[in-house]
Amino acid sequence: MATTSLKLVTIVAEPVLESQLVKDLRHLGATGWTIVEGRGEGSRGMRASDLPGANVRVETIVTDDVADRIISHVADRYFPHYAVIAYVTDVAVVRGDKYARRVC
Amino acid sequence: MATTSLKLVTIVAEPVLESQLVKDLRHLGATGWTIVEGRGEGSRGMRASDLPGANVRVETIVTDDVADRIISHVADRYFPHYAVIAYVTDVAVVRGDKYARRVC
Amino acid sequence: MATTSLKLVTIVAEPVLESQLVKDLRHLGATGWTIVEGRGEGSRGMRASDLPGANVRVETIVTDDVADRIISHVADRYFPHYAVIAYVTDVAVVRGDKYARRVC
Amino acid sequence: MTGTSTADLLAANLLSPFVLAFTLGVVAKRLGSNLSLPKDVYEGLATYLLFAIGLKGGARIAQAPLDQLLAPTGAALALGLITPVVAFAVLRLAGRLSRVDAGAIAAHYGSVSAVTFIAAQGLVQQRGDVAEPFLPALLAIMEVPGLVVGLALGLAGAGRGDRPLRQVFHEIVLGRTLVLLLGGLAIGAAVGAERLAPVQPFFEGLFPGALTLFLLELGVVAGARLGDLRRVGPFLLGFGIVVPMVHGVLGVVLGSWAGLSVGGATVLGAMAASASYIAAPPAVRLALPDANPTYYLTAALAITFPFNLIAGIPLYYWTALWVAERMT
Amino acid sequence: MTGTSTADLLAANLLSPFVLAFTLGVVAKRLGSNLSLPKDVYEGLATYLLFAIGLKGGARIAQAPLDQLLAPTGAALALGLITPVVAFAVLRLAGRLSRVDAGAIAAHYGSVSAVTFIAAQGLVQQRGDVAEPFLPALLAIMEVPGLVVGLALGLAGAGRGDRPLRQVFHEIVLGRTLVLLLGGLAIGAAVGAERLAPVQPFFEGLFPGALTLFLLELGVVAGARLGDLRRVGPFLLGFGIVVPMVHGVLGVVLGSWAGLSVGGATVLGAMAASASYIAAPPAVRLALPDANPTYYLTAALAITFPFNLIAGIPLYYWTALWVAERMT
Amino acid sequence: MTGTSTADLLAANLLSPFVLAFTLGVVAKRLGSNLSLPKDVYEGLATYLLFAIGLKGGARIAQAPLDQLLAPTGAALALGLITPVVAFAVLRLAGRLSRVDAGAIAAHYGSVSAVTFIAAQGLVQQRGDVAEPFLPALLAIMEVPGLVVGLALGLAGAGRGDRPLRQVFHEIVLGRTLVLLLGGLAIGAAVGAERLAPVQPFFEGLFPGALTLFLLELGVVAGARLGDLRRVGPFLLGFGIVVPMVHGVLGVVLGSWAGLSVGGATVLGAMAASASYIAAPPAVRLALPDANPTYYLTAALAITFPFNLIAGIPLYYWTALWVAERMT
Ligand SMILES: Nc1ncnc2c1ncn2[C@@H]1O[C@H](COP(=O)(O)O)[C@@H](O)[C@H]1O
Ligand SMILES: Nc1ncnc2c1ncn2[C@@H]1O[C@H](COP(=O)(O)O)[C@@H](O)[C@H]1O
Ligand SMILES: Nc1ncnc2c1ncn2[C@@H]1O[C@H](COP(=O)(O)O)[C@@H](O)[C@H]1O
Ligand code: NA
Ligand code: NA
Ligand code: NA
Repeated sequence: MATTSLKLVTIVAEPVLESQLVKDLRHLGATGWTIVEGRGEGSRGMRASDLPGANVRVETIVTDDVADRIISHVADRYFPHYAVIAYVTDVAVVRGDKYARRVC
Repeated sequence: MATTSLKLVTIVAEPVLESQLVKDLRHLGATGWTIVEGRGEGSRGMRASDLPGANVRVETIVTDDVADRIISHVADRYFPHYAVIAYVTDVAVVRGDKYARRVC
Repeated sequence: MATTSLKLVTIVAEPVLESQLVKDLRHLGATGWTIVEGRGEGSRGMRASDLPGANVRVETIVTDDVADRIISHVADRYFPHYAVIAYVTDVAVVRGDKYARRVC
Repeated sequence: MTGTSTADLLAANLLSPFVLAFTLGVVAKRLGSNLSLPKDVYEGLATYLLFAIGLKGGARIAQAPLDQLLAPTGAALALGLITPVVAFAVLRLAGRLSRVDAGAIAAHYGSVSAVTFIAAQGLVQQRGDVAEPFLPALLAIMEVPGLVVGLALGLAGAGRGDRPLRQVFHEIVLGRTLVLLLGGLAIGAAVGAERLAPVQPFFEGLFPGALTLFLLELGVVAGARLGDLRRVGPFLLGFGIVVPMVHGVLGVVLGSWAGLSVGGATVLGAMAASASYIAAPPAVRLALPDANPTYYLTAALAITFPFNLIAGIPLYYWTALWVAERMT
Repeated sequence: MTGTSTADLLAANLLSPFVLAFTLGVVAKRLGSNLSLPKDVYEGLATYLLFAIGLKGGARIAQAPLDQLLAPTGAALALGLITPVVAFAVLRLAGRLSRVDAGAIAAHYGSVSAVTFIAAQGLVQQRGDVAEPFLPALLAIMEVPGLVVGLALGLAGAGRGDRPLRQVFHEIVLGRTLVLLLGGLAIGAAVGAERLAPVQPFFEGLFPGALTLFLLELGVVAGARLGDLRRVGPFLLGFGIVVPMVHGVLGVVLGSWAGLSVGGATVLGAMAASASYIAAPPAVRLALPDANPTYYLTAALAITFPFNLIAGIPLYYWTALWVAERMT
Repeated sequence: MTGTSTADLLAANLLSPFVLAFTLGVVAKRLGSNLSLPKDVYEGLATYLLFAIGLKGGARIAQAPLDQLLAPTGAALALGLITPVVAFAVLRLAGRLSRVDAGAIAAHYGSVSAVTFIAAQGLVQQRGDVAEPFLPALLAIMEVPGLVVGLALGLAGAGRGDRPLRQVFHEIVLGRTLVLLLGGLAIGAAVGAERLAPVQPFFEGLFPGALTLFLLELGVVAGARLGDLRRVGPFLLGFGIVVPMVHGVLGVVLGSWAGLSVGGATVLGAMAASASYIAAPPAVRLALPDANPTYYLTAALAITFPFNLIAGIPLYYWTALWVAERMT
């Protein structure tokens, strides 16, 4: 089956950031995202939640340049202040055009 | 440690499809799957759920040809009618024989 | 944006193992992890839970050698007795130094 | 019944904690509040309400002579067969909707909203009336054909075989709603009112309050759909009010004619008038995936449910009183 | 007690909302229904039930002279030590199971099912009797050795050291079940019945109804295990019925001999007869991972629990009456 | 009031199910128990408690002459403006904390802990007193400026503009706490005590028990923070006890002076003394991300909340009695 190579950007963040992050993703060119709730620990300890360690795991499949824009934005805007990580994986999708807002 | 290269197929779908999808996976040769519940948005907006946007995220580690069969099937059977995405990642697993129903 | 190549190790395991697994991860050199709850089926059927099939999905981003240590450990210590799988994916992260306990 | 005008009834109904809690949920959502009951609590409340309604009916069912059951059963069955056809015809002929969209909506209006049923029981009780104890069984009898006929109309000619229909049939009959209602009914009847007494502080005493909390959350869910009102257009808005009134009055008349009390006829009318938004949507999604969910969810949840809760149920009650007067 | 035959007791017990709700859950599951309480609600109900039982005992504990505590404590401890050994011997000698499997099952039958305990309290109360208020403390005293002895038998010779045993000991003593029962007991005793009054509509009034809902879900869980009955074979089926009867009668006799009332001896018997399926499984899974979970889960949840709920508890009650008559 | 010494009050308060359930949660957590209410149940209980408090006030509000509202409203507003400034000054001058940390903590002590408010209502009721029905509205009036002023102090000079402040303002006003309290108040007032009667077994009868269960879990959460006490140091420990006393006494005095009853002044004092740990933390996290959450969470939840629950509320009550005596 013919597939397209795209980037899967995963962001794990404090729950208070969810709505802002989703707005940012849409604005930076993502056409969709999937969120699951989880918990975790990292290099920064405590977070502002009754449920210590609760976080949201946001995934978005995007084109290479959108992926780059997203991780730059997350690194600039959130890393210095919030408990957030972001990483990128290569994925193969069917019907790749679904994931690009414009021609790329 | 010796590892085997396999495919991780991830399907994000409306909750009503879960039981059918799992049946399909088993039928197409997957030996296991992991499901987490999440929410999301994509190019198709509204779905049939009191909880708008709720979906299930199904992962299955399979051999290359099974991966191909799964994404073809999902693309044919579900993409035209339902809110579903599917993508494939390369993974390295220990004890790779666990993930193949027969020799491949 | 400059990124570092690291390994994402994912472990899907029975819930009773969670606290022990997290201890092991820390001990083997992981600097963080993210856990989500899910359910699944695999080659071993039944597990000890009122909720048959419930499991935890633990993700940790680590350096190559830590990844190797983790999957060796999981393969030795848990595979023979428990319902557990583990797999490794390549990921690109921003600020890679965050994921290494010491220089590597 | 002197003095019980529709206006009085409406006013009394509007100031009930049920209607106001629903309204609070809608308003909070529309203003952008994050107010929401956790999913598990909402599901737990739904389970509780359905089971409690069943138990309550069961405990009183011994008092209902069995020969009184036949005619109401026929009425419920007839309503389950007629209401989706009426809805489908209106949607196709007046609304010019596609076959799948019309079938999907018809399936919702053929099946029964358990919460509307419960709210109708509440109003009837508040007026000092009682509905026959076997009404939860009638819900089941109306629900199954109502949903299946709607789906069949939507599927006709689609060439997808009857596989979805059979699967859907299975899912409705064994779905949570019917299992809890009928299971509760059977347990209540087997145990009897006296031995049920120790569990009644839970199942009876808490019922109105738990319903209030449930409606608060249902208001939030409906509020989220209100934004789609513009997208569905004026036809569906009218449909979601007029068709329930027709179905409701038909239900009241058939129920009264079948010998139901004023309370029972009111509740039967409310059942006919209601559109399911818990049981129907997943069944419709599976069987008619190409129907637009915005249409049926918005119509059922954001138009018809509030209409019935606020104005419909009092209207059916008033109709039942009116019919009862004419018949004696 | 004239006229209280086992048959009467059984019939009365069968028609209780508790047994019927459990049955509804089993039947729904077996028919393929998706009926199920959400996980969080199920866990919340379990917390509520355990804490309520503790509070209730605590509020009445002042009325229990402390010197009456010694003999029952000894009886509970003895039962905690004997029952896993009996179970293990039967499994090894008559059933020819492997050491780990026998140990895993013995740990379940040594420990106590809190829900069986609660159901026994319910039946006793229904018969107009009362159990001594300190029984929740006896549950703790029986649970810990019961589970640990079973695990030790399974581990012996496995060469895995005593690390798992110590960890498991820690987990049982600090597990939710004991903390809620003992914590509730302590709070109830400290606060006293009078100052507890405002919280009693919640903790006492709702108790039977909440237990009914909990048993509905437990029925669903047990129903899911019923399919494994064939896999575990006739030996375990017999084991799951006969051994509880032996343990139960032993518990009643020891309890009566230790001075417990008819109600108290019944509950002690039910505790000894019961097999844990909430606290034991994770402990066993950790310490004896190579034991087959199908065996112990099916035996405890799909065989012994329903047996005790339906027939065992009435039997222990009848035995306690019989013993009490002989002793006076 | 003869004989109602602070010591008596303290002792009575200590032996309440509320305080002891909280203590059980703390102790269980510190010992390493896994005891914990499921998240959805905890959230569901919070929703229930807030809505119930609102309804209860609303049902009695008709009895409160409106002209009695003005002065207490002014008092609440003043407290909302003064308390964060006092806290901020102490933190900066005596504690030498950074501006953002001081602002973050001040925002917590400016806003109101709904559970402390509820617990104060409970104690007042237990003493046979009643607080004015409109107090939930005063909570809203104090909460908004209290939180906003604290944040503004922390942000001043940070050059981040007022975007966060506006967003936070929106989130507080439409947050669950205020919507449920004010919504409940409005519904209670509209429906009136009589028509509210059917829902009262749920919203009033269960209230104390539900609060007990909620406090058990809150104890678990606070217990998890206790380990951080060492990290925050003696200054914050003292701050978390002394500043609430100052705010509490100020609240009582202002409230009495504004014409509130002894019960009402106690509750107003408890509100002023309390530090929010549900509504404030996310707002502060968003607006002042560089403040250390360990400081504000530990101070609010592990120091000030237990202090108020155990000693503060009885103290404010005693102060209110004392002031009332001097004033007449
Ligand atoms: N090495 C890691 N692997 C996986 N998840 C991580 C890792 N480090 C941090 N996280 C996740 O990111 C969240 C924030 O991390 P941090 O900013 O390091 O405190 C944590 O709560 C974890 O869920
Ligand atoms: N680009 C994307 N990245 C990640 N998840 C997506 C993306 N697009 C869609 N999804 C997920 O797939 C579901 C269905 O998408 P759609 O069919 O586009 O409405 C959504 O609810 C999301 O959970
Ligand atoms: N092929 C697979 N793909 C994805 N997840 C799997 C697979 N096999 C097993 N799992 C997960 O790992 C858990 C344990 O598997 P097993 O040890 O094979 O019983 C299952 O419950 C699944 O959640
Ligand atoms: Na209908
Ligand atoms: Na036992
Ligand atoms: Na305050």
